[in-house]
Amino acid sequence: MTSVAMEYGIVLAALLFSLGLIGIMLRRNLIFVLLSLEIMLNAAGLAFIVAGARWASTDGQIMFIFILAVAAAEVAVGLALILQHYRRYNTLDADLASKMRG
Amino acid sequence: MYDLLWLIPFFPFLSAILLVVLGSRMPRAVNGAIGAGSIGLSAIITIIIGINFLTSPPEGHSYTQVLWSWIDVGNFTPAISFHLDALSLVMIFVITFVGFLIHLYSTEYMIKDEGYARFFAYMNLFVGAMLVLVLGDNLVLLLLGWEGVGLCSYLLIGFWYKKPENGYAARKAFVVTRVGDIAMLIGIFLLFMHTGTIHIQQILDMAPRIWVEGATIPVAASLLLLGGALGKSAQVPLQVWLPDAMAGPTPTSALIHAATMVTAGVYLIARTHVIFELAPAVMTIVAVIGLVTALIAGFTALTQTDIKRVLAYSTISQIGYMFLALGVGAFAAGMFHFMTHAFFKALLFLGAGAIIHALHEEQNMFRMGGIRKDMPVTFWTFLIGCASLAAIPLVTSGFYSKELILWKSFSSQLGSVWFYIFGALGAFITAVYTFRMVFLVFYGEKKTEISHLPGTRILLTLVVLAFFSTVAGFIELPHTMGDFTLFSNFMASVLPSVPVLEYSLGTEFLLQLIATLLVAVGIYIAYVLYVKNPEAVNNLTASPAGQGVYTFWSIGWGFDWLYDKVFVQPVIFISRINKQDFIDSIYHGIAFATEVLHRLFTKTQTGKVRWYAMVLVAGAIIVITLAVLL
Amino acid sequence: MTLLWLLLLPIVGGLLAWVSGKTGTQLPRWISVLALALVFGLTLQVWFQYYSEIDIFTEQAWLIEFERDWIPQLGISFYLALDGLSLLLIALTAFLGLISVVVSWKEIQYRVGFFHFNLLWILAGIIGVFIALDLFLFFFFWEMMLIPMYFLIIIWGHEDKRYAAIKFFLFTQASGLMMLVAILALYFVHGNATGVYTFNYNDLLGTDISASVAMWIMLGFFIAFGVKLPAVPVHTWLPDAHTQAPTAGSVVLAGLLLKTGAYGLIRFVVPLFPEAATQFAFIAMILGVVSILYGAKLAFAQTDFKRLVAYTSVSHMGFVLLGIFAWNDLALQGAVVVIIAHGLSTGALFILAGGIQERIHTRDMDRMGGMWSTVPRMGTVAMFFAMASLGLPGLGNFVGEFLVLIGTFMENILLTVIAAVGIVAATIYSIWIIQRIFHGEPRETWEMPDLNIREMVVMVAMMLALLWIGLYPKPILNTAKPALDILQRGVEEVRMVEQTPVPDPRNEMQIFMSINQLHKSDH
Amino acid sequence: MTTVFYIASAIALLSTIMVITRYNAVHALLYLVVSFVSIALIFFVLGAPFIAVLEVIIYAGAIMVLFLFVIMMLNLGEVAVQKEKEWLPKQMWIGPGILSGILFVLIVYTLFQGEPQWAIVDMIGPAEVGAELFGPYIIAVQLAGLMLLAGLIAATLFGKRVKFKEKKEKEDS
Repeated sequence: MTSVAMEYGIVLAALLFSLGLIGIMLRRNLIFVLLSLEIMLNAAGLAFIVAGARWASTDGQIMFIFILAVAAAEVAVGLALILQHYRRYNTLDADLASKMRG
Repeated sequence: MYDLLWLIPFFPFLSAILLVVLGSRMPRAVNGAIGAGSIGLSAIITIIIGINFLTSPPEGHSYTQVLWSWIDVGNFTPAISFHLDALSLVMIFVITFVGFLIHLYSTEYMIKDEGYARFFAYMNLFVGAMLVLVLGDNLVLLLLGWEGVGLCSYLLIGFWYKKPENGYAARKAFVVTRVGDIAMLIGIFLLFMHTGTIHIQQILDMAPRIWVEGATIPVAASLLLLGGALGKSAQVPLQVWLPDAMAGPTPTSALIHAATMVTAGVYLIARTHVIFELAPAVMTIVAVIGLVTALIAGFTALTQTDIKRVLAYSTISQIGYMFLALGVGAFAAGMFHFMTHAFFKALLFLGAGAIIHALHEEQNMFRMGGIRKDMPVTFWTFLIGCASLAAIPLVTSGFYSKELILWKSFSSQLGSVWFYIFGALGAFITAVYTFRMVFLVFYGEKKTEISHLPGTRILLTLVVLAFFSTVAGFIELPHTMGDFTLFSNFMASVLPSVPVLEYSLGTEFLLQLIATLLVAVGIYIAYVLYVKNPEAVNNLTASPAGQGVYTFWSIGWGFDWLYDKVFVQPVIFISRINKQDFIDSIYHGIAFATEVLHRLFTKTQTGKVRWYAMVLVAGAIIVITLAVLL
Repeated sequence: MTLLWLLLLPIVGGLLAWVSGKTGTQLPRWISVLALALVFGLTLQVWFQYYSEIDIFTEQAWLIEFERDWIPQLGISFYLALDGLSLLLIALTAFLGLISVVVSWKEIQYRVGFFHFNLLWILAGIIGVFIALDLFLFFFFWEMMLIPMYFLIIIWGHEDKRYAAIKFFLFTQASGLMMLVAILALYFVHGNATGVYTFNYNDLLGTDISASVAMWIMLGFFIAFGVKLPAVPVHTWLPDAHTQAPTAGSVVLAGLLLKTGAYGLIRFVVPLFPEAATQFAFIAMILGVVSILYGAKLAFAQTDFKRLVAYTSVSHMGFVLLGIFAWNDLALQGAVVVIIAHGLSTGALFILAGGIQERIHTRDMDRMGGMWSTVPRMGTVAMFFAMASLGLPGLGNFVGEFLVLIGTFMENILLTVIAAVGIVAATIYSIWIIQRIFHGEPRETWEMPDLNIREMVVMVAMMLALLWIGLYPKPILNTAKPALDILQRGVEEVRMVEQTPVPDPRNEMQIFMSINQLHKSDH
Repeated sequence: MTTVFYIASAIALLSTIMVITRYNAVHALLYLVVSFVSIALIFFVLGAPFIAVLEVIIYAGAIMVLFLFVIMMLNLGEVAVQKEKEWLPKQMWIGPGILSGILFVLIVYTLFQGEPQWAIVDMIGPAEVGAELFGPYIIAVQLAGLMLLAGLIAATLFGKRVKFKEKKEKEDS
């Protein structure tokens, strides 16, 4: 079918991953942190699929399914924690939760 | 009869232990009796054995009694064994006899002192240790006696421990003698290493076969042994402690710092004479040291005001003469002078003690005077002692022994005319300061009242000692007066007779005449300066040069000042600066460093999620770059 | 079996003492006295029983052996064995242990049960160290004696006991770990060299290790024992630990714990690594001399009595180090005698220091002075032990120091001369104690009771022991002789093999020995 | 087909950038949905139709909807957007930007080490994926199930409405 250079796929995944990374380091709002997390997870999934496609093996897709499962569980728990955080501090600022410091 | 030998040192030790343990519980009379009695018993046994030794000498003129084997490791097998021969017989005779008299004297002299039992315990311990030193068959046992004697001198100098300066004098004595002991220790090691045995007799008869004359080992060994002897006998480099040792009670000074301990060095050199003979260079060093000490001590004694310090310096000077005799190879003459010196010096010290007690603890001679009439016995016995010290001819023992030394120093192969000249000069100075002391103490007007006269026991001892310090000289008459050499033939079995160059009788007589003349002039000068016009001395020392010389002499030629600057101050300084042990600060440093690092790292934990994300990414980058680059 | 009893008695005694601590203060004391008396009795019984046989059999090293498998897979066995050297040291342990219990009769009132538990377990650890011959077991006992000592200092210590206890613990623990590494290294080197993985001392004796590796392993052992026997650079824990420990603690610390270091050097360092030890000998002897002089120098700078005595033991242990690495029969015997005599004399000085502190609650010598008149008995006793510590002939220390010096003289003359200067320093600090506390005019008037019966009995016992060693040391020398000969023979073969016959002084010695025989024969 | 791939990837990149830069959470969320759909398209292009569909259903559908619920529950009004502005000053971008830039460069550098790999793409349908999934990876599937269960329990637990006010008084009293 189409001959797409694998590198471009991986490059795309890498780009998305770094964007997600910027998101996490940058945003103080917990929601955005979680969102960036999702982006990174998705980028990883993309890399798997590209590799799977390259070697024509189903492992890539299976890995993606597991990443999906992980992402789902993680989001559920993350959002629940955000709710608790919000109830306690009435704001979504990540820096407030810094009791655990030296 | 000889197997009673071990009893001689045993009695003093036994009574010392008794006094220490039960001393405080028993009345003074009993303590005194035990203290003096034990030495008396030893004296009696010594006399018995002495007579036995003279009449029927044991084979080989020596007797060895082994009590038990002390240590035996490999070929190092010192045993607790006593060796009696002519030399040690003379020594133990003097120690026990003079020791007994001094103990008798101190039973009355120390009667008012609160540490009565303690005093006798230490004195007995001292006599015991001295006897072990003299009778010791091997060098380690000799060292045991040597250090024991040093300890007792420390204990007795610091007897009145209340005053710190006594404590200081005692410490000074112990440390200085200990420095000499270290030299001796190394000497013993050297001898043991090269002869494989520690027994003195074996070393002595092996030495000539192993080493040729002047070989490095005998020279080194004899020099080291000389170091030990100098320390103990207070000769030039290490003589600073003896004058301060006068801080102890007078009987102590009499026994330890006049009669016995200070002559331990003389005994050591006489005992190991074979090694010294193998090193003639060292023999001359001994002679020179003896002479130099005699002169220095003589000059210093001229300027002393305290009666006991005069006697102390005169002791150093007389031992200088003994070293001179040993140095020129006249071992018998040295021992003879030791014997006579023990008598008259003990007499002088005890006399001085009686005087000090009479003038209620006044020791400065310039505040005494005119007690000739009030204390006749003390005066006459003191005079005999001084005569013997100054070596007044024919009538005193000091004359015979000192003449013998001067003659041998002139006539012996190793001797030289210079030895004789300086020796005679020394004799002259001795005469001056001795009679200076007599005139100052007994003549002139009375400055302090007499509190109480000495008791019978003190006078008795003074008289006995006076008798001996005159009679003892007659057993060794020089050629010019009958050539009756009983003492040296007695000693011949142990000490070799010195190779003498042939001189006519006339020269010997001439030299004796010169010496006696010098003594007479000395006495006259002392008379002029201190009796006829006392202010003559002041104008002599008035001029700045005179004053300088006077003070220089009075502080013992500046040795004390020198040692203080060279040794004492640096040691105190070193010990002060590093009180807190700088190595400890290394470990404190480590602890401090960990604390600083800890405080640094806590700053990195800000608790913010984003900060941790950044650190995570930075870490990842570093790892990947490393992976990529390497 | 007796070896096992030697170990079990203090352990069980300790537990009993702790349990009985609930009931009151008297019971634990009597239990520990009983336990230690039994141990002492047992040691003496073993000593008399084997004393006659000791000099006969010199090839078969151990008097009693007790071996059981512990962890066979790793080659670890519960291997206890006793020879002349260990017998002497155990006798010293039992004697000083008994004394430390008697001495702390009045001093310890707070949690007496636990105190005696700790004390007895330290002694058990020390006895274990002296008889364990499986390196793993040795390390086990090495750590076992450390923890209770830490508790002893930190609970019953004096003013800044926390600092001293932790410092003591860190020093010994760190060096102990180094030794563990060394033991394991030796274990593996031996393992892959001979295929047999074992910690047994006798098997490990013969391992041939390359020179550099042997040097490193030897250094691991040396540092551990150097810290315990305070050699100079690593000695700084000693003054603090001694000053802050209670009297019983400092007696055990000075009398016994330092000896485990010396014992380790004799038993493990030199025999296991002969070539490395001979190369290292010169440096170790220099360390010995440095600790003699440095210890003495610091001793007479101190104003605190216990600290002064602590530094004196650094100086005395310098002699032991010197003697061990001179490694000829004179020096080794000397080292053993110094170990025993030092245990007694320093232990006694610590008991005195404790006694004074109990009475006037200070150790500062500047405030003391002229106490001879108030406490004459204590004065004479202190004088006796001060004389012992300066090496007065006729007492134990002199015999040891003389043998060490004469032995070292054979090896290296210069070092011996410098070490001999240490004796003058010893004189200074010993008299310094007497001068500052008992002589001189009293700075503050203390009225305090003199030594009571209990203390006097303890003191007289130690004085008699020192006099006995000083005047008749034959039994001690004969007991230690076969053990030391065997150790020496092991090292000698190796040294003769690899050392080209350079004419060192000892050969000269052989020539003169022959002459010695010569003149002996013709007598 | 390759042009489709490039277009879709461009859209994905753009929308992801928009996600990060938006102040308003809902706008960011919607951009994210767009990004996921474009990525699903890429999957389809790469011959993984099953995964593309899954992506759309679960990622875009389920997870994003969940986010929407939470945002709605927290009813962040305009004030939240205002706050976002102060929380996001311009110079904040530099740090993370540099870091992730370096990371990106590194990954690309490592990629282009070897010679370019041409992807011969052929379709792998759900059948093979299903067979593989329930073949060797059966354990992984069960584990994934367990994990989801754990996630479920955790979410319900954290979600409980705990009155913080009363809890605080209880702790203080």
